[in-house]
Amino acid sequence: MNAIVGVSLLVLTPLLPLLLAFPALRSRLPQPCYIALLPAFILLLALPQGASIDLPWLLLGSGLGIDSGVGRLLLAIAVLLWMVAAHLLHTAKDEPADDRVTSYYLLTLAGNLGTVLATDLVGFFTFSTLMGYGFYALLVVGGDEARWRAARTYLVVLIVADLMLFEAVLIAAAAAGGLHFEAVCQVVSQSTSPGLYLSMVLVGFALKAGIWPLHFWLLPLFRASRPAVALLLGAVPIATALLGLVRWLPLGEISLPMLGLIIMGAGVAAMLYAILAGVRQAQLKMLPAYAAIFATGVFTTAMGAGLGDPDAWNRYADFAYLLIVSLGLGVALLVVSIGWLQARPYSPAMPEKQAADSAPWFECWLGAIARWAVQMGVDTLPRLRAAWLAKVGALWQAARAWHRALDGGERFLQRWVCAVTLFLLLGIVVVFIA
Amino acid sequence: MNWGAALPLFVLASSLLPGLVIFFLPEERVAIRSTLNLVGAALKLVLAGVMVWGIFHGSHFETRLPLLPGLDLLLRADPLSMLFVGLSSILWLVTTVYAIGYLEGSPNRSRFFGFFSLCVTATVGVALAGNLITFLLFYELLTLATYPLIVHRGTEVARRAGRTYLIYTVAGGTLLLIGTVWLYTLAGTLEFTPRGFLSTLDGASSTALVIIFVLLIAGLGVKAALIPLHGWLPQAMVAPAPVSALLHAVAVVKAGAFGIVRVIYDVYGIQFSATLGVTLPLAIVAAVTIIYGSMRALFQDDLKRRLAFSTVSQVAYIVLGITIVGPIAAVGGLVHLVHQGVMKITLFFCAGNLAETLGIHKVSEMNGVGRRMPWTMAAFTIAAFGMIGVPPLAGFISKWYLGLGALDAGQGWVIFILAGSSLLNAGYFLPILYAAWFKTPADAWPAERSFGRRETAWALLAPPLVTAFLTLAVGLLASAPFSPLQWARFITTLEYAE
Amino acid sequence: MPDVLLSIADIPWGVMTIVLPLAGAMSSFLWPRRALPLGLATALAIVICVAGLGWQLVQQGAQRYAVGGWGAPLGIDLYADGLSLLMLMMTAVVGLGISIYSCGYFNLERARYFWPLWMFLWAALNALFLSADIFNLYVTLELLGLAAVALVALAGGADALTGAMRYLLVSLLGSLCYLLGVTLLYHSFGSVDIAILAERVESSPTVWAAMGLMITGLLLKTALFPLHFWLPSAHASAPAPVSALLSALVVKASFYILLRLWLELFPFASAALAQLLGLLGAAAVLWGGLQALRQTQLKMLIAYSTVAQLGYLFLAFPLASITGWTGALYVLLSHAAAKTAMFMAAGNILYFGGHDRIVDLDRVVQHLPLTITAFALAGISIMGLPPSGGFIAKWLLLEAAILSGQWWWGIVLILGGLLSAAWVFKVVGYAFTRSEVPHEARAVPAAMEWTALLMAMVAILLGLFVPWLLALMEIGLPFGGVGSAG
Amino acid sequence: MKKSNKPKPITENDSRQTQWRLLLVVPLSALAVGLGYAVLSLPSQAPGLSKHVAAKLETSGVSNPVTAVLLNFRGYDTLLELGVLLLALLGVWSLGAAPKRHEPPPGLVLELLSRLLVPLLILVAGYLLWAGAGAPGGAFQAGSVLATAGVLLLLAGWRLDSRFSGLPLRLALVAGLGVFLLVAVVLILLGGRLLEYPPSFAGALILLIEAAATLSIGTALAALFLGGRPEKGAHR
Amino acid sequence: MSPALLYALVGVGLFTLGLYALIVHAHLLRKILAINVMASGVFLVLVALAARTQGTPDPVAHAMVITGIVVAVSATALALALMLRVRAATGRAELAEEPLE
Repeated sequence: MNAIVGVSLLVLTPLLPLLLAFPALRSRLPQPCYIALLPAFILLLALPQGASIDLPWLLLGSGLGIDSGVGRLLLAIAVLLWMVAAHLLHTAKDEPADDRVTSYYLLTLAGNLGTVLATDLVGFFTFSTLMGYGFYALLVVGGDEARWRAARTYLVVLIVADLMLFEAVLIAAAAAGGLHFEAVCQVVSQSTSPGLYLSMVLVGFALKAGIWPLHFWLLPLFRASRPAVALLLGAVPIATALLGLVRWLPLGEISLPMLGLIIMGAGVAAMLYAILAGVRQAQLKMLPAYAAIFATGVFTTAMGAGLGDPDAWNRYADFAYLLIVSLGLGVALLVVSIGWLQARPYSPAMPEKQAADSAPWFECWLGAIARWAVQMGVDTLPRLRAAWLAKVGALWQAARAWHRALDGGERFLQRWVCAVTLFLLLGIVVVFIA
Repeated sequence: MNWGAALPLFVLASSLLPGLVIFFLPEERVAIRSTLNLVGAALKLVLAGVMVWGIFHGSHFETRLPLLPGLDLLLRADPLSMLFVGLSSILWLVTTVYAIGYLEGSPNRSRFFGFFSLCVTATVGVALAGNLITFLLFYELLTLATYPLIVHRGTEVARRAGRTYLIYTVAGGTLLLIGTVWLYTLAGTLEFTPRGFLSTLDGASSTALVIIFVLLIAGLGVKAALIPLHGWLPQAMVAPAPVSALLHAVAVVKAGAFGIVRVIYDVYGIQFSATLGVTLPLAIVAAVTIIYGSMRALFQDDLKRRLAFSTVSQVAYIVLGITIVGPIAAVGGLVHLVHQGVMKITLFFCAGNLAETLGIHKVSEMNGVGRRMPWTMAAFTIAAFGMIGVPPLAGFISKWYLGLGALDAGQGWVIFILAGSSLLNAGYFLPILYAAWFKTPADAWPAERSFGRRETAWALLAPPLVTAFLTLAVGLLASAPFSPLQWARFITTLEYAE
Repeated sequence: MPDVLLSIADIPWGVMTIVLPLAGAMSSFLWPRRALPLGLATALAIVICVAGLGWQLVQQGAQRYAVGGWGAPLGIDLYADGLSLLMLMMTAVVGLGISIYSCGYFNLERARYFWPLWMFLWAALNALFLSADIFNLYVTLELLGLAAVALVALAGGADALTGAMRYLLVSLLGSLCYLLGVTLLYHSFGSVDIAILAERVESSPTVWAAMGLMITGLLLKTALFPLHFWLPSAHASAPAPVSALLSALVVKASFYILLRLWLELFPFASAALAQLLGLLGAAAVLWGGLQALRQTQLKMLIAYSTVAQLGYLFLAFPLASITGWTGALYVLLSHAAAKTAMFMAAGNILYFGGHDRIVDLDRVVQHLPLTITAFALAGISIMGLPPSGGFIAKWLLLEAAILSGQWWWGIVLILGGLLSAAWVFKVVGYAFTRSEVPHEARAVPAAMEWTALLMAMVAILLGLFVPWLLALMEIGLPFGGVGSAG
Repeated sequence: MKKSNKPKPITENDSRQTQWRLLLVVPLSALAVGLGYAVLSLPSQAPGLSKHVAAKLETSGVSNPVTAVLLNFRGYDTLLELGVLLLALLGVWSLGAAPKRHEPPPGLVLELLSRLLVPLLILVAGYLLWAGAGAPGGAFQAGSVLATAGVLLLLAGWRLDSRFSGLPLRLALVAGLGVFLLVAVVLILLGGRLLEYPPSFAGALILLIEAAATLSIGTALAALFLGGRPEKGAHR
Repeated sequence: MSPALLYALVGVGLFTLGLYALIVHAHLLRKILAINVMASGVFLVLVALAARTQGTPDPVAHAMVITGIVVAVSATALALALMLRVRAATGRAELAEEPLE
């Protein structure tokens, strides 16, 4: 009995939001955003001991699960945050949430809950992608130019990061038979050259989490997005990315002092940067961003330490989760408080300059690709093909000389004298050849 | 009577006979024509299902008619062929519904549907062909039956496109013919046999075999739109949307790709072709095609042309998957045969809807179309994400296996090809979605037709939704029994069973 | 008189195929008003007789029939084996089609002469395919030539008359050369019976000269490049049914004689000669294809494609294998059906729109779907795409070429196929262009459209019943060797 | 159909052809030499068929070997050849009506001469036909003599009466081939082969066929002389 | 050299001469005559060589010649009639030297 309930709840947790995301399915419901959270809520209350389900037919053999400890904690935080966000969404004076916003909200929600519950790489990857694109939509919808620009940057980051993670998953799967976190972590930690996998995972999630120095997309987003989204921003991509790091990396099993040092260095630098920039930052509204960067810096340091010294990690592993949780909470509080402090309505119109200089080098990079593509793609080959076609297709319209030759030949043949002479010659040839 | 021998013929007849009847139907007998089409399509689907079931339980379906002394007209259903038969019969049903709605009230419909059915017949024939000459026969039939559909509109552009198509395909068919005859004179048989029938030949004629391989692949590559033989495909997009959808996205290009699979697996045998050293060059060609097609797609403003170039790039995945010698990559390639078909047909359906309903042909005209036609664009979005390879959609599964197989076969470079192409796919699909969903619509659409409450005619709306759902389903349920993935696994186990 | 009534088994069907058309010719000449029914009845009867002969051959194998009971060398023998049977069947099928087609095509004035002439021509063809006597072959050749010329002239008009005149002179020249050859052979071996000659003949200057004369004469009549100069004008200017039977049957008759002589009388002919014939054939394929591609008139185009197709026949000579001969024979058969269909289609188009300018075709073709379908199907066979007789022929020839190691003939084959594909689609493409209604239009009788389509179907079906036809062809092993053309 | 009807200036034509003549002589003489060599290399003793003919002559029904070969041994050739003749006439007729030529009314001499000669010629023809059985002669000779009579009449301005220019004329033309064919078929029906005369009847049959053939040949040649289909009712 | 061969050679000569005339003359009447000359040449060869048998000359050859003559006569008649029509239609008794397009 209990198992069935657990399983159904597990499945419903991501599925219900997903279904409700379709306008047709929720048109009758009063508060879809809250209803969508119900299964997760019940899951938290009803199943203290946790539950898990294996779905071999799903994707490449996937599964969902929640353990009594960290998993519940994370889920609880997620639910909390999403509730707040839902509240903000609906009470926002300046931008009332229309139908589409709700849909995107629910999509993102489904993705996020899924990531929390996922027990294998592909599942996690799938849900995080869903979350990513949903969140992108949430960012963009009904926004202005500045927000679009910021969102586009985020999108590029998302794609690149996903690609890297995809490679990582592939490598892992190629090495390990299964795709469950434990199996993968084990295999990676045992493998002689985990470098590629590790770097892919690190860079991918660092991008997603906006860990310094890959934070460039974070600021414009915070600057451009409305409170609710800003709140989610902290919770959804960043926290999930950090969670991903914890889940994907064989922390506590592998010891890489050098890499650990580097990462720790990065973390420290991140913290310093966050403090300095945050202090210099006049805009109250931007504080959460720097707070987030700071927090990620802290986390990175810890993780670096963990990579350097597994035992330490094993000892303090839970703190990592706490850190994630607190990050989510902290950012959330900040955002809320600021939103409350700011009596004046949120002004969507941002100074264009800031938006402009926040335009990252990614766009130039894309542009470079594009130009190169134009060079090789559009110019060379089609021209060749066109020339070839012209040769083949318009052979008979074009080649006058041929026409004259053929005409001449035929007239020559039709002239009786020549014809019969040919005949005669042929006859002689045949006579003497035989 | 012997069902095993009759079923393949029935599968062919289920589209051939309606087609022939339809040719002689007067233009205005819409009802009869539609019923004929649908009944035929449904029948074919059922028969295909029966055969899949039968094969899975180890029964054989084979029809033999003497064609030449020593050469038979051989129709045989093996797992690989059923993969293609299943795909084309499902999509034929969907597309028929779509075409009926799409061509409502346009001239020369009897001609159109007649040739349409012939095309499907030819495609199924290609799928069921049990030896190279039968394959060749249906392959050429496909060329002939497609030409009228390309020039159906009768405009000057259409005729030019048709001419290009013919120049390419007839030339390709000729190469194929030469290769086939040569092969026959060398091997004395043309019958497809698992793991090939050439490996038993003496190695003395290996150069000849390589040349023949090149001939065959060149002949097939034309339809598979491998670089540099892809020129006809973008031009062929002048055809009506159902044609582009079923034929150029699925039947024709797939016939080429399928043929390549056949040649590599059942004529040469994967191991033997690997020892001949022909697979790597082909893989490189495929890789180049993948990248190049995406590159070109980036810069097309015409929606259908953009899709066409993405077809060029996507179909090469199949070839790539085969030519990375290894069972896992093979699964990826084979399953992409189905997945790409489902996704791409959805995209073309949606493009057709936009053109029919709002007169939209260019990407630049699509701003905010998502609000006007949410269902259509939802389907489009799903398919597009699938193409990019976003989990859990169909494309993800294919890419997953391709990548995994590449690693497994120790050809890491493929990973980067995949990554690059995904990036490019995102590059040319996401702007469309962005424009469709988030940009503010233009004040007036180019040429809007009103369909009352619905965003467009149901016959136009249902097919893309169905195929979009399939896109999702084959991805999500990839590991379920009888999913394309499982079937592809089944095939590769046969080919790689040593 | 022992038994007045004959049992079906020993009715001399072969003889009937000669006697009937002669009777038909005379009766339709005597009663011109009833020419049409008489002609049709005869045509049907002939078809039946050919079927009977086929059955007889299948039952009893190749047959020799001594006319007048004397037998060679004194008398004349008729000989029927698989080869001649196939030719007779081809003639019967095409002839029936043309007979039906002509019902709608000719007005009364022309019909009263068309039918007797056509019956004479048919009689000549049957007699030719059955004859085993080279002098008798000469007589049939003349009968054939005169009938053909008269039929061409039937169209009237300067072009037709000039074409006919040129054709007449050519055919007379050709048959005179042939006759001189016959003379030399007769006087050196004292017989004109092919079988007997085959036993006695051995290589000598006289035989060479005879062979040279006969082959050149027949080449001239077969219009092998560069001796095709007379063919396009004659075939293009004749009435459509006549063009059809000229292209489909008449040129094939002289080729048939050539084949027979080559196979039976001149086994010692040097390889160089075979290569020369092959070379000319290749030239014909390419030249005819190119010329066809640049014609502006439909019938002219079709006529040039005939030149090209005749070239294929001669590619078999250098290959000199059973497969090769079978391939050539298959070209011959499928081309007969396809070309008939094409000329019929062209005839319909002319009949309907009053012109056959290719560029203005669209306004006509739109209204004749059956006709253009027939043209397209025939085109498929002509360019050798599957499934069609043309494809089988191409396949066999290609196989023979590769087997004999002379792959270059295969390349010629391929190029020819591409050329014909080019012109076929050049024409068919017009079926799909939108166009306005033609100003002058004449309703085409359904019979004419359907016969065209049926002939095209025959050309296609030829590709699906190969084994049966090959089995027929192997009756009496005309190509020697052990049957199977695999 | 663009076709230039204007005849070329003769001189240019000739000059073009003179070059050809020079070119032609060489191959032509080569051909002549080749053929001559071939003829000369024939065996001096002909392996002809005279012995066979002589052997079978008495069963052929006639005593003149040529006639025997023509109408019996190789009668099939002759049958077809009568067909050729009829065919040629058909062809000429199919070209259109005979061209009207209006020559001056023939002089008295031609008038009388024709009245005198025609019966004589017919008589000669009859004799030749009869003699053909045993001596040189036969249907063709007789037929041509008959034809000369016809031609003479035509020259003298006689035309066939419209009553006879229809079916009767055609019957006369067909008679030769018709009778020949009839005999052949009847022989088959009687259980023999094509043209296999029973020896007892051979002579009579051959004579019958020859008579019909003579009539047809004569009429056909005369009609050919007209150069076209006889137009109706021109009777003097 | 026996008279038979001599006649035969003359026949060959006639044949060649006729061919020459056929080639060089444009006028149709001359071409037709040339054909006739060639024909007579062939018949001469045919009948002359028949005299090489001892005793009666070979009757078969004679029969062939008679047949041939009749055929030639018929053909000539048709050719002449045709020539007249050509002349009436084109205004000259020559064959068009240009291809009929």
